[in-house]
Amino acid sequence: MAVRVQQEDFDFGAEADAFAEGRADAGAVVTFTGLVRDRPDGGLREMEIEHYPAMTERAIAAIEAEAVSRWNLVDSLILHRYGRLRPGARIMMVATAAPHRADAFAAAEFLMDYLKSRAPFWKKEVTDAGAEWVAAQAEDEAALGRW
Amino acid sequence: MAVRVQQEDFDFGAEADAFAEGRADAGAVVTFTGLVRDRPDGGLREMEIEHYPAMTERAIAAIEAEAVSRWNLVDSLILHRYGRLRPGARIMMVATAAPHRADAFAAAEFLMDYLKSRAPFWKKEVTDAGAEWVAAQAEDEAALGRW
Amino acid sequence: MKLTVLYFAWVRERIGLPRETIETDAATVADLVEELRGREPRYELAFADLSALRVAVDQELADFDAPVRDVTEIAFFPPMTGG
Amino acid sequence: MKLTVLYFAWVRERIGLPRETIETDAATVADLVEELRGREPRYELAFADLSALRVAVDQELADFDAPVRDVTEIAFFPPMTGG
Repeated sequence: MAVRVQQEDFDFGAEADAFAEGRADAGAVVTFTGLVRDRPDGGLREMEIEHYPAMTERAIAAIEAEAVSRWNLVDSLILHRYGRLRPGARIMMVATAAPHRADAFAAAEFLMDYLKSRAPFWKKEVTDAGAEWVAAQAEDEAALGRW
Repeated sequence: MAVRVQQEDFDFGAEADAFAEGRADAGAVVTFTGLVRDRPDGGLREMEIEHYPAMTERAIAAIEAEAVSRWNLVDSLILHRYGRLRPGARIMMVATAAPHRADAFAAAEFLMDYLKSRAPFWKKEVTDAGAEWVAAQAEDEAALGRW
Repeated sequence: MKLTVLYFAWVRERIGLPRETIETDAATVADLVEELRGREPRYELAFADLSALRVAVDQELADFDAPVRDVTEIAFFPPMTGG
Repeated sequence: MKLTVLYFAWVRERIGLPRETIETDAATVADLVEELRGREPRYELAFADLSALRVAVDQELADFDAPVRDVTEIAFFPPMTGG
């Protein structure tokens, strides 16, 4: 189990590989990676991610502990960046390893749903026209209801 | 969209990285990796994966086409090995990229459910006590019902 | 009519060969299975329980009542266990 | 009682500072919000719609009726948008 919150970029392939490597106890490894999505008009200059440092790691660790208590996992990893990111840049990743694929998938989706709405990060989109805070989506809040 | 069926090992990290790299159109990338899981008693010597070469790629391509028609995906990758594999070795991976995470997750789970029960692969476990074909699980067949 | 018939996994092991060419007048896959069953005990054993078997006709999954006319390749195997 | 109060995202921008120390006798978070609203228009603007705000008390998500007694840090921010 690991949680990292950092400004620096991370090497998705190397992280995914190290996480999955030689897990004879697992069988199933799921990763999710979130990238900075450009606006449909291609006009995104950058995305700024603000966070609440004193709260972030403990909030994520609590979400992870909940996942571990619900599913049969052998490991998990949560990595989230903050700062100013370009379109296409990596924002975050989660990885789950489990004996069975259903657990690995469910835990990864649960982690994503909770990170999205319960970890103290806020995104701001900067375009040539100005900057705008990303609004929370009703569907993201609704997604929590399924767990 | 890509399908590869091969005997050789693959570099999960490099594949995952190349798949996710710079996708300003995607936002969400999900990967699943299946590894050879050891038996609870640690007695698995190897897993042999047999397949039906003339049918495999077209069966997988049909499953992939179905996923593309159901979800808003910008790309997908399916890679499956055959031959003799050690515990912990990589068997296969799928990757999906989508503008929204719900599509990326659903498509990856759909691909896994169908690959499991509709692509012509058969697993045999070899232990010191002998060799045994892995039986299909009722839950794997049942999983298809949700799509 | 000449057909290539393929066997995979334990079907292949029970019959003792991976493929063979068969001359048949079977109308459906089920008819072909009946014919094969009558050949030798190893075929009877392999085809003892059709519910444990799957069939592909020209590399597409099919039912046992699928017609065999104009077909070039039929494969028998247990339920798949990939992924 | 002395409290550290933090603001994030557009709450920080509207109030114009990321944190401040506040001397208060508020019993609940809602009381503290009322106090802040009365200070200056920029606070009134930031706290205009409580349904658009979230609060953390000592780094745990809390409700607006949470007690403030023995608390050292309260943070106000919009709904999170991580992931």
